[in-house]
Amino acid sequence: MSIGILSIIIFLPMVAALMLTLAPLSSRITRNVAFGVSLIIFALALYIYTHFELTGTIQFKEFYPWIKSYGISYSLGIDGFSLIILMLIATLIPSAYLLLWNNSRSKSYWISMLFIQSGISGTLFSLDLFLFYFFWEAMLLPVFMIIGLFGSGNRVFSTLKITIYTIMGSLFMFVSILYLGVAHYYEFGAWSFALSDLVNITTIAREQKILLFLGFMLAFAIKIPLFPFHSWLLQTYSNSPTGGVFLLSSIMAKLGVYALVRFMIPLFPDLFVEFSIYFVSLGIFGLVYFGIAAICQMNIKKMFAYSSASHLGFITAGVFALNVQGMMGSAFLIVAHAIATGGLFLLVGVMERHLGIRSLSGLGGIATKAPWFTLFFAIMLFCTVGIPGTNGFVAELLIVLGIFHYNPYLGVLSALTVLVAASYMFWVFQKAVLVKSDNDVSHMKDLTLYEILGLLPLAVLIIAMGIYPDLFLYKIEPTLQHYLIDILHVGVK
Amino acid sequence: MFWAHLSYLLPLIIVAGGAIVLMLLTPVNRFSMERFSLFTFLILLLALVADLYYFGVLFTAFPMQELFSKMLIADSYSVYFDALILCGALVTSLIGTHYFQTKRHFKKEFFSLFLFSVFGMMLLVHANELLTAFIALEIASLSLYVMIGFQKIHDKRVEASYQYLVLGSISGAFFLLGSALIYAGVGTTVLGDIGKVLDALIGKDVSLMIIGGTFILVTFLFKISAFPFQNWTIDVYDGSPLPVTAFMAATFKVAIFGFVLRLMLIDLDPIRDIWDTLFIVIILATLLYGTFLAIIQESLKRMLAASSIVHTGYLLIAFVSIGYAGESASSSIIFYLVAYFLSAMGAFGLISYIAADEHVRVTYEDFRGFAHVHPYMAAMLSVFMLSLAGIPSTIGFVGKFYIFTGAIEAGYTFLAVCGIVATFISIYYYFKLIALMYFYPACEKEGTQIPTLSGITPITIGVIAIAVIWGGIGNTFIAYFPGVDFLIDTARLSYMSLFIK
Amino acid sequence: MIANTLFAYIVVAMVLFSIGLLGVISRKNIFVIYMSIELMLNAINLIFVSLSRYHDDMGGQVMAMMVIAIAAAEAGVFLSLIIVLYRRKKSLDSDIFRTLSQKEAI
Amino acid sequence: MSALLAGIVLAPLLSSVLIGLLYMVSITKIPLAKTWFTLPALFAPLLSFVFGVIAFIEVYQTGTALHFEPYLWLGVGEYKIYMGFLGDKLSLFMVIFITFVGWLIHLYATAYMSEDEGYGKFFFYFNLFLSSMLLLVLADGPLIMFIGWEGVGLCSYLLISFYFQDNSNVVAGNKAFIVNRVGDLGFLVGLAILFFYCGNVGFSYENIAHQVASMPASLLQIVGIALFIGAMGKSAQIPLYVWLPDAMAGPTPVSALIHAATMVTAGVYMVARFSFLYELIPNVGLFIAYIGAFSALFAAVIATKQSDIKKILAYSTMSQLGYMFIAVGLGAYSSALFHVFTHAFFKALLFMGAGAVIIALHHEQNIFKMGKMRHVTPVVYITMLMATLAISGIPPFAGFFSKDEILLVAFASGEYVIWGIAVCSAVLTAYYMFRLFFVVFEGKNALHVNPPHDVSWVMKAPLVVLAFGSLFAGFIGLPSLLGGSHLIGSWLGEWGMRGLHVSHETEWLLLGLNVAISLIGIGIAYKKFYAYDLSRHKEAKGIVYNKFYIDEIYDVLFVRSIRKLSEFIAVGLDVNIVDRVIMGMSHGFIKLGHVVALVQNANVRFYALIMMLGVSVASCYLIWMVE
Repeated sequence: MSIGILSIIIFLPMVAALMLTLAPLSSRITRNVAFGVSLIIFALALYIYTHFELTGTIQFKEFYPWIKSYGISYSLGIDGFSLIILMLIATLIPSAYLLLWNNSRSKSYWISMLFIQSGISGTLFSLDLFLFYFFWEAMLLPVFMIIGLFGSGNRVFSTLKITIYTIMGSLFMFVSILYLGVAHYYEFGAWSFALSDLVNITTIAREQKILLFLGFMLAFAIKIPLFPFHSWLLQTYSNSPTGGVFLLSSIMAKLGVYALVRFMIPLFPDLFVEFSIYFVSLGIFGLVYFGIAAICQMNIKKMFAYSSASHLGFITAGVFALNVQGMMGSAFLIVAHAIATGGLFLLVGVMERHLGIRSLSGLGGIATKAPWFTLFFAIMLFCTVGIPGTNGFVAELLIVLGIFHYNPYLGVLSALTVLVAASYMFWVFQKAVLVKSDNDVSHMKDLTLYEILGLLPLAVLIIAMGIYPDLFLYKIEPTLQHYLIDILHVGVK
Repeated sequence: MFWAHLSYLLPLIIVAGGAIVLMLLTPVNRFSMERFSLFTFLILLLALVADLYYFGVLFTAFPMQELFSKMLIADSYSVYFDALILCGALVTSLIGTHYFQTKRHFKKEFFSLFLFSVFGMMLLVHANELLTAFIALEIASLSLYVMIGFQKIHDKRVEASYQYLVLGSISGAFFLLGSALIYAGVGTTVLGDIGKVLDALIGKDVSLMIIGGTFILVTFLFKISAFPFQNWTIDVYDGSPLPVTAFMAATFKVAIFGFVLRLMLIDLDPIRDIWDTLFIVIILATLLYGTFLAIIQESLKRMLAASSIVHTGYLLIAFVSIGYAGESASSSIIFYLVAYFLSAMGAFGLISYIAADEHVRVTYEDFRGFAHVHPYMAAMLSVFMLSLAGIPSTIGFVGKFYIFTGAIEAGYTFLAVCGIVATFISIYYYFKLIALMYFYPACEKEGTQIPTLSGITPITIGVIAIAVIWGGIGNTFIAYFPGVDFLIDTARLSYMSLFIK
Repeated sequence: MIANTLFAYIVVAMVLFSIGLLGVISRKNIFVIYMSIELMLNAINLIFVSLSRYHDDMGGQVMAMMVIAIAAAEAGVFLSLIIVLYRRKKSLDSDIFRTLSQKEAI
Repeated sequence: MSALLAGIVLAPLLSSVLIGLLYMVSITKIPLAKTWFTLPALFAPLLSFVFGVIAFIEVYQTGTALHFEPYLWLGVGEYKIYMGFLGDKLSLFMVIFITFVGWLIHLYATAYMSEDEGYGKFFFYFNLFLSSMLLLVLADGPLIMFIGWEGVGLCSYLLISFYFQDNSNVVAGNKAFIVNRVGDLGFLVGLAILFFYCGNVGFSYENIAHQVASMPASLLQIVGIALFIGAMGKSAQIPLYVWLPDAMAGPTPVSALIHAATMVTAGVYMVARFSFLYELIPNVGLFIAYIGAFSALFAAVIATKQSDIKKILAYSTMSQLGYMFIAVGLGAYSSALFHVFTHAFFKALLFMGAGAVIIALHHEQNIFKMGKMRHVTPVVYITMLMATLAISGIPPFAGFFSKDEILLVAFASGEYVIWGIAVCSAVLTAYYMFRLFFVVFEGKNALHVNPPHDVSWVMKAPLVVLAFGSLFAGFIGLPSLLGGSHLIGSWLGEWGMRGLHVSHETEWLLLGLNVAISLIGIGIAYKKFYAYDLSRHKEAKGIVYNKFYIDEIYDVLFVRSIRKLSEFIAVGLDVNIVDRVIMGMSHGFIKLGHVVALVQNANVRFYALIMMLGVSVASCYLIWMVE
């Protein structure tokens, strides 16, 4: 049978990884192969992007039956929202490879990266909830490995912690999925776990529905993470290796938001509308809470961990704002923040490699030694803070407008975003990069050509998306409108 | 006619005959231990082949009625379970070979006992009458008692055997008492007839039946080590030789379920719902107790024993949901038995392979940095752990999926949630092993004792590992190759055969 | 008339059974434990026999025979095991065989 | 034709990008000669200036504003925001003097920065700033304006912390940026409210102008205040002024261009831009005027005691901005812009003069360590004198006319309190400016660390030009009273002067009064500081010298408290509660497991007991059920 392009995107890294595991190759070759794979996937993604039609529908569908007796199928497809994230992954991961070029001597590092990539793509494309859950959890294993094998500090503890924590959430989602499947069976007399079928269920009582909603929400809230499910965040981010933290922060966290939109809106439109107020508030609370918590962090990775948590709270708030501005803003901020945070973590990784320290107290005066480093650091930082001319600004603006549309008072609060990030980001820039201190940073080297090549596309994207956002937005607008129709037929208060 | 009937019982006959032959051959010195294990293997293989003749065919019959007068039954159900038991036995004998060769104090009789217990289990599945079942149970158990205590130079072995013997006989006595009461109630102990009479009795006083059924369930719960009859499990599993542990944990459970499902579905069906509340309590207690014990264990063997209690809890979840979602629940039980059987077999087998030296207590700590010395073994062990934990892409996940789906279908969402909670706690003690194996540098004492991969045992374990993975992701992409679908369909088939009148 | 006697028989059997069970629990000596188990089995035999009289079919009798046979087999295993146990610890106190307890395991 | 507007913005932008690239190349690979940077840096503003003039003439002839919309910037649902440029009288008026003064300051900077190794970087930022400022001015619609608005903030951050090795500079930069952000917060809120009342028909000024009439007045007031908060931040008004004095950490041309001539006036420009909105809410206007008045006085008072030359100038800037806000608040936009115009000249001149002095004295900024400069740098002396006269409001210098007009407006619109405050600060202005002037140029027996030298002509030339500017700029807006035609007012059309109902007599009276009070101020300064003996100078003390301790108060109030809060959250809540709950649960579970494990005592009889209990409980339950 014919293998669709999406399947290729999913399984190419996996197959490559398996082969590399068995083949007795050196780490260098493994890395180069992995890089090549990521480039191929970038090409495929570009193909999809160009051939993607501007309709709200799901495209590039693939469907094979899997476990017939329970109507479980291997069905893939993408819509505008997943397209954006696909492009994100396809662009970010090659850059990441370039940045990590000399990071690890070990094969399994690159192999885990490959596995993670395919897991992510699988989660992104699956239209069948069973399949989605399948990838959602399978994705966790390589993360578990990469943190445990290459992490620093108390890595085993933190990797166990994130694994158990995340699985706890996803298991509750699992029950909810099963419940939906059974409900479908009772209503229509046939088993199915396909999203398109499950949305038709009408027989679930409200109380159960709320429980199911929360079941899903728990999984996503832990992944994102929302307050108060974030306590895995700090140790994990500060102990995991650069590649791992890069993937965690800039892609996996976003998958939580993605799944939120992708599955919650079609499945529970009414509850989505009903509870939106709580989650918008929670998101904004997270924005402020994590933002303030970030200020006093001395460990640069922990600070960025908090900062990304704070942004993700903001993104969530935008998603729940129930209007096109908010959603589009969230989609845009997903991209912007993924690029910026990813870039920042990669840069911190470079710094760590040269200096071996990531505590602010041990840094300072890097700028004079590494101007390119400083340049890129500054661009990423401005994007995070949301300076106009970067895509971060556009995104935050849209979300603020969206939340204003949703509820003016929350809107005013959400406008705090212009302050939150600035309050600590500039400080860390001053402390770590600019100001000369008596710490010895003589080992700091400027970025190599590879690293510059890796960061250049990201920087260009940041600026381009900031100057001409519409060029990037129009692809997803139909999809988001489509989701909104889902909501609006329930009626926004 | 006679031969046709004979062919139904062929597997039984082969195993029993083989057992007797082996027993007779023990004095002959020309045959070494290796020979004996080979014979055992061949006999089991033969039986399996004979069994597969009827595999996947929907039928039911009472072979040699004039001889056994409906005391034995042969239907797709029993054939299916025979297949499982025989596979279990085969795998046990395969992973056992290395163990029995390295360990001394194993005499040749061991193998004949082994075959006898296999025979007992198969008989249990074929039994269509309570006392026959009891006899079968005792045949299986008695030989197991001896197998456990076989190396009588070790305190652990002997005491385990003693413990199991005492408690096992008590539970056996309960079984007898139960069947006696049922006999008192309906005047017969033949399964089909009990059901008929019971249907007739509906509305009248059936308390005798209920009490009788309860006592039989006591035995059932004891053998599958459910609360409050679970205490022996950890000690006995810990005390017995690893292959025997694997055999008990995986295969014996299959047999017991084979009989009790039959009893429950055919005969005690009208009064089953009496026990539901009881079972819910038992399930919660079992899950909780198993989790508590599993999470604190140092020794892997005990951890696996404790976790087997937890898995019993999962199985019971499906067992209660039979009442409302009969087909999917019972087929989910069967599938989960397969899943657990594969994973546990693999895990125990691999550990028994690693624990070459009798005196090394196989603990978590012993596996520190194991992966850097023996990557392949570590990988396999991780696969089994993942499967036991029910992580996607392993058969354990699919098994859990069936169980919980069945539970929710039967309206026991609450139980499903409890099962989920137990599952994610179990992640801790399964992943701890993986973490220890991979995330720590190898300590020097590894690698010296552990044999390198060679011989039949590692191959078997490798095959099991692949089967575990295949069971998780396997599907009908590849035509004519049994995948998840195939397993669950045959399970359904065997379930249906129970109701052929 | 017969029913009452049957009732009496069953009561006796039950009493014996309970005595057996309590014996297992309360007595330390392994022999006594074994004997209590035998007592339980025989109590059940009593039930079977009386029932067969009551239902008047021979099945009950046969079952009793079977049980006796099985009890004999069990006796074989049990006695040999008792010998082994005695060899190991030179004692028949059931409480001293505690190697497998959780405390020992850790 | 209208594409010129884009050109005006693009020219500096492109040149800055070019310079930036060249700079990165020069520091990594081959070091380049200064001219590589100088040429584009000087060419770009000139080009913008030329474009601006052309557009100006165009508009002057046709009388209709230029519109240019290259592309759809952001289209969400029915809300469409175009990247639009608007070249009307107001914006082009701004463009011209920004580009002109900007170009002069660039020229000056080429000399000022010539020894600096960050030469290229400086012009990279400088051009970037110019383009954002021009975008701010030319933008058609508040959103696009906001881009420029924040862009200038960013550039000022970059330029303040230009010498980033030194902590204090970076801190000053952060302070400037974050305080500006506080303003932006307000601006954003106002913007968002506007957006949802008038966004759906397009978001250019004229759309909004059409829509605002239909908005409820209360909301309008909120919007007005919110926007003005933004202005406070940018234009350093009470209470968001604290960044401006510290911003002097940057190189002097920066202070001249950004913190005197252009950026800080953005607030005034914005309010003028939104005149159609503020026309509707006069009470908010009054509020603005009061804020302006108080800022003017406050800054003037502080300035009297400062000893750092640039800080004095900074405070004087703040106080002049206060004047401008008085004017806009009272609806006299043309007067405000007139003052912006004149102020741009003389303040830039002052700063550049100060810069020249500083250079001449090898980066000495304390006025009491200067003195005698008259003989060292005569050109600077003359030009500075003119500028000082201008700012003190002595006819016929530029400052006189604009300031007089503002005072007149304040008086005429009956706000005598404001008028009084303004007059007082006028006195103070004259006083502290001449204090500075006398001390620096006439101060006796100065003890220079190392002998001062004259500065190059590249630096002096702009001074001279600006000096002429500050001499004649005033005549553009010559009031009708003095036979002038009040060009600016008439040019600015709708921003023009409303009729003032004051008789010529009062006007003459006020005019005389202004001159008088300025002379008084100068007199006091002369008395105290002419030929001031620097050797006997002792550092001032007291609350005024310490700027009323505002910085310290802010520090305690915001910075420290937020750090405390942050520590509380990060440690108190996150670690000790959120995490501890979860970890505690798991640990407790394991402990409990150890307790449960005691059941596993391997005693057969005990197990049997448990079994029996289980069976009996089960049986009892069943019997109870069957009953």
